Amino acid sequence: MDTNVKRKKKEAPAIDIGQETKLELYRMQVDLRYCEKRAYDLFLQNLVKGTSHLSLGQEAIAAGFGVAMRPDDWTFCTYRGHAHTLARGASMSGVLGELMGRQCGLLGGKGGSMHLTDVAKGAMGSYAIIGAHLPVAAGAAWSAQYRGTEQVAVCFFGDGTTNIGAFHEALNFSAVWKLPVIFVCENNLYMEYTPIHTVTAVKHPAADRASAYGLESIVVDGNDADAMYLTAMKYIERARKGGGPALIEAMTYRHSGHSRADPGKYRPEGELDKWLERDPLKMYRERLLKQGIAGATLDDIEAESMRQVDAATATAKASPPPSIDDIEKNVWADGGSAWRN
Amino acid sequence: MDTNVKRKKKEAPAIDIGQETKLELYRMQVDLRYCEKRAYDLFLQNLVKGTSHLSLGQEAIAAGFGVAMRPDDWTFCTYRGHAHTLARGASMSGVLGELMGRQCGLLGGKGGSMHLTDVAKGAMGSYAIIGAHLPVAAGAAWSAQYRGTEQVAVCFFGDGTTNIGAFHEALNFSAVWKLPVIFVCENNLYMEYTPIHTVTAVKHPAADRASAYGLESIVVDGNDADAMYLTAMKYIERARKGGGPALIEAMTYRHSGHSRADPGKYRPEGELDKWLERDPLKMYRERLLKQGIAGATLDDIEAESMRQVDAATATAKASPPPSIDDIEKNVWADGGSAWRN
Amino acid sequence: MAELTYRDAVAAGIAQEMERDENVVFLGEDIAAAGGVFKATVGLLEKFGPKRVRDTPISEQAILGAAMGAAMTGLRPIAEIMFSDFLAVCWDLVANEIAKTRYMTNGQISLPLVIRTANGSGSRFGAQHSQAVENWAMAIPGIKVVAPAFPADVKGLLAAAVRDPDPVLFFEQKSLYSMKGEVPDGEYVDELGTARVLRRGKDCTIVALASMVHRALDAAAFLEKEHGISCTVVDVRSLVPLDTQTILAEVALTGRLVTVEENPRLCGWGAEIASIVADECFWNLDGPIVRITTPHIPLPSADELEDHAIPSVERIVREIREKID
Amino acid sequence: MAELTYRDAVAAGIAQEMERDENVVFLGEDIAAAGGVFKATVGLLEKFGPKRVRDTPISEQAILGAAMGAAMTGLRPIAEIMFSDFLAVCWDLVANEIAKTRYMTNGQISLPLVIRTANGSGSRFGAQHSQAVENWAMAIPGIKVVAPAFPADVKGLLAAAVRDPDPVLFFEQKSLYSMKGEVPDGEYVDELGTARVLRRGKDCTIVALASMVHRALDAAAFLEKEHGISCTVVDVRSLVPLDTQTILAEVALTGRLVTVEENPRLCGWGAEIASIVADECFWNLDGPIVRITTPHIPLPSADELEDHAIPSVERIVREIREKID
Ligand SMILES: Cc1ncc(C[n+]2csc(CCOP(=O)(O)OP(=O)(O)O)c2C)c(N)n1
Ligand SMILES: Cc1ncc(C[n+]2csc(CCOP(=O)(O)OP(=O)(O)O)c2C)c(N)n1
Ligand SMILES: [Mg+2]
Ligand SMILES: [Mg+2]
Repeated sequence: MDTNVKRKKKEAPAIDIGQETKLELYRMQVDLRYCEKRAYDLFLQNLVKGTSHLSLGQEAIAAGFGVAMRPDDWTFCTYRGHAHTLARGASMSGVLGELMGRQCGLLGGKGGSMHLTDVAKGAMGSYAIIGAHLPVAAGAAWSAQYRGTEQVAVCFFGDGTTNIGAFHEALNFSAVWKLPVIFVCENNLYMEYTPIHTVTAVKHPAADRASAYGLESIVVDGNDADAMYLTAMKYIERARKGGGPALIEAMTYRHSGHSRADPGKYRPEGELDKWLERDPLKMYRERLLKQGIAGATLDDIEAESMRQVDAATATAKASPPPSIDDIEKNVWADGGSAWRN
Repeated sequence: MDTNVKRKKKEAPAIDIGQETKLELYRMQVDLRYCEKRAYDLFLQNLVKGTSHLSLGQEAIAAGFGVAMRPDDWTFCTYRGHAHTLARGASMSGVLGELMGRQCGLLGGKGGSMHLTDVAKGAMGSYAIIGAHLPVAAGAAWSAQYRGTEQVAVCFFGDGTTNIGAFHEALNFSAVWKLPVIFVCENNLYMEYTPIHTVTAVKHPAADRASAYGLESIVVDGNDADAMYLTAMKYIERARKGGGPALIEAMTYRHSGHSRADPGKYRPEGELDKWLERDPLKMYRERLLKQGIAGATLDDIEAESMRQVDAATATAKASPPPSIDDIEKNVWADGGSAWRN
Repeated sequence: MAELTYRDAVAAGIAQEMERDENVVFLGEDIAAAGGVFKATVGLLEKFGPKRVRDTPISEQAILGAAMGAAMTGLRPIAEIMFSDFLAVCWDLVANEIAKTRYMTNGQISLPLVIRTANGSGSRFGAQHSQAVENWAMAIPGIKVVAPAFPADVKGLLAAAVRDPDPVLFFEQKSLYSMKGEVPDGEYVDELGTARVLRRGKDCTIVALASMVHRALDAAAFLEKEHGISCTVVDVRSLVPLDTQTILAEVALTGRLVTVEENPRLCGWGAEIASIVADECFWNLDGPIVRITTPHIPLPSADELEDHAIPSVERIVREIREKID
Repeated sequence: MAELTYRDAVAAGIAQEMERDENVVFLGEDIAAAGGVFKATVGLLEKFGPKRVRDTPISEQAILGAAMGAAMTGLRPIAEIMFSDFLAVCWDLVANEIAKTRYMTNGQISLPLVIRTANGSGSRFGAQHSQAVENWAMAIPGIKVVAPAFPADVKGLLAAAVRDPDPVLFFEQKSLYSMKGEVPDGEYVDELGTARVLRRGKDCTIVALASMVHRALDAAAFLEKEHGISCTVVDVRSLVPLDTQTILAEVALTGRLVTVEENPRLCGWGAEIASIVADECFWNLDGPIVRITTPHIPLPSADELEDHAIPSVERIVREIREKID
């Protein structure tokens, strides 16, 4: 991990978050990891069609927020959104089924891996055009503010997204209206194949721009689930109480390529290895053991997670492809797609 | 003028810019003022059709840059661009003629007041969609950089423009590519009718965002022609030598409404009066007199300017409206508009 | 019935819906304190307060994104994009997000929102402030498209748009803002997707939209009086949903179709209607389908040029005389 | 003649022009070091260096703005917009700036630039990465629009686009990138605005573009062999300028027109061609004009759904049998 960022990195405060929360954070990271690995396996078996964008290595961010959020809060994320959607409680079979284009998929096979959504769980969509969902998240936050519900919108996006116009508009808009929205930049050092530092005028693409919106500059270790959880709690609760938006930059790394087609050859030798040492799961497991949690407890969590992933895989595999009749459904609220009489 | 900005305002360094330049700055401000006033008169006579956006009160910015720029440098400006176009040497009859929709207009009546352009003079266009011309100016600067011509692109826009996406993209892009482009925000405190501070998360919409692009924060008194000229010289020459872009915020005020339809009633009582005291022309005239320049010299400049405006008005009035045959011309480089055979 | 301008009918329609449903909110540039640059929303801030009627920064993507996010979480926002030309700076939100989200999420997300925008020519504002871009919108699956020609339709269709559970792009015609007409008092809600037959003739069916409806009516009156050519005039009102049945029926009666479009020629809405008629009504056609459009050029600003570019009553008369007689 | 993929023909066309003219520069996201996400620009960075082949931030407005500013000051930029769906985020630059500037400035500003973009379906990428939006472009006056179906045309038309003094939007079909075909060696430049007749028949004229050309050819072969229906197939190649003469002549010969479009139905390019034929070729028509298009829906991602949405060989065969026979 880039050592220069320590300057700004908020160290996880020495608050004891309690064993229950810790186990919850571990469980969630394991779920996200195992399910994502399964997605990769299914892709190798040619069962995942289209594209898919894994977030292996980035689980601590999704988990930290997933545990911190209230059930009625809202998540907005990108094509790299499997983990964020699962972290809100969407079913694994719904996610894997969608990747495989099956009826049991969250979107019935219509949306595909880049658009995972589970409104009932507060997962308000995955957006595949860079930047577009930032203003949308602001809009949801506006609605919470308007109705006084104390709901918060959390919006995840990548480092590369900080250079597109919609980022700027959404940040200013949210700051001026003091909206309860948390913008979380997952800085994994790369756009698709291009290192972010080669195309960005500042070192920290998000944090170094916070002041342009009157916001605090926040860099956090995105591979540390405790740090992510505490950061999430702090700014979500502040937003809930009317304190306005936050922009958080979480430093992390993706273990695999940008998308299924990408072997990630553009990365300098040794970089991945360095980051594998900082694998969020590995680090968190070690920490919990050091804190005296029994290995067997963690083993159980892992085994249970694997069982769930297996069951979800079976469900998804057994699910039929969408029916051709579905094609014309749900363009409009009346359930159909008629544009003429 | 907002006194809090003094904190950052670069005071005009005590460099003697020489009498010739001073008279040139005065002459140019007078030309811009008189021609703009004439535009207003012609509008009252119902001779200017469509819309028009006067920059009465903002002349020191256009003049400062106009005098500082090399003839082969490029100007990009907005619908509020009469002054900037004239400041590059475009003919008054060309400008007034265009406002009146006459053949002698810079664009033969095709573009109208919001699109004044005089490529031969380096006035590379006036753009009427907020933000769009910032990346275009960056592109011209890229071309200068690529060909090693040491030309500089100067791009003018308003305070309101800093909240649109294209602003952000252009600034980052220019900074990363170290392009010879100067972005000049004319902060006249208002968008159309809405005060900029009500819709912007920071106090200085441009300067407070410079650091987001690794740039210096620069606020300058936009009603002081000397300050504008010196600032322009400094950053243009730096850009010319490969020092990259600058973002300059010039504090100013428009004496009239946003456009011809606007009486400006949304402005608090007394605000205009306060700014009329800081009228750039008035201030500059007084300064020159104090510095020992003869009143008669200034009177001559004014009289000559008025003669030119009168002559240009006569030319424009005498010019016929565009011929209907012109409608189909110049969509394509072959001079025509055929989209089919 | 009161006589209202097209402009005042906008404010009346919005006010009616805001009074009815407190989830209706309204945002845009200069729409609140200033009452809109076309003065079409004067009085709404005073009536409904700054919580419901909000001025925004110049951030069209944020405006539409905010409307979208609010709509999917229970509000019914009305967003103004000042000039329809500016839809280009937020086209992603319209075409890729708002229009597609219900379908992509298989119906999980509803977006009951309205985007109002001032469309079209006639003000000598030049190529970036005068476009008729209703055809851009019609080309996008998943968004409804409405363009009223009369003050009463403004109020009634705007109310219908606000109540509609789907996103609606509502084109107000700049050149009609000061037009006056009878508008029903009290609650008034029209129906989307319905065309209106404004006069019936036997020689040819003219299909028109927004400002072109008035020119078509004038042309039809002139043709009848001076040349004995009698025309049906259909006001399309809604491009999506499209009232194809009314159009096909009226073309079948006269055997001829003329469309009058303000959008530039290529891929205009008239082409779509022409293609439907040339397929489904072919055997009823007595002669070529004629499209009268603005030429396929950016719009010039000088009076003479702009007037010449947009289909005029004279041009409609001339083309119909040449091609239909 | 070498056999090249459609993908390699892109790089070959760009390389040919960059070698010829040092004012040709190339920019876009991931196009240089990575050779493009579709690997269509592999080798260009190595051959022409980082000054001429430049990776950009994810800033589509900046990319097109930069291309525009460079073009008006003497360069001939080629800009890549990775997926044509993303044109929506920079549509203002395309529709309001690049397309209109020559006209607005009465010819003062020339914009010799090319925007390349990957268009269309077939990759199961879903509604925001699979659109065929050539009709969006055709609707904008002031920009030329090209969409090749064969590797040779990719090289020849791309070269022509780079040399053209006007802005050109160049649609590369994603689903064709791996298709192979003969491509002339050495300098090869084709002509914009020319359609190509790929086979002649007597019963009906099929007009198609890009990927749909191949399906039209397969359908025509099948119809001839299995059903004795003989079709002309015209590859439009260029929507603007449009080779109307070739289309009208071919329709006149068969008396029937069928268009096959990948874009969603409303206001597709097929509607424009249908309207031209229904006007200028009406008396030669022996029956209704038929448009075969993707339905007017956002594109679904699952294999079965996507395949069913896009016009297939089977659907073309079926519709022609039903409607032309
Ligand atoms: C407007 C737009 N431009 C380009 C793309 C193509 N694209 C998809 S992902 C991506 C890289 C995004 O990088 P980042 O924001 O860092 O997110 P990460 O993939 O690293 O999570 C790009 C360029 C897109 N989807 N939308
Ligand atoms: C994208 C876009 N949105 C809105 C407008 C309408 N508009 C024209 S000028 C203006 C205000 C601009 O304010 P500012 O940037 O401060 O410039 P000023 O007019 O004060 O010089 C607005 C909102 C526009 N032309 N383009
Ligand atoms: Mg990244
Ligand atoms: Mg201003």
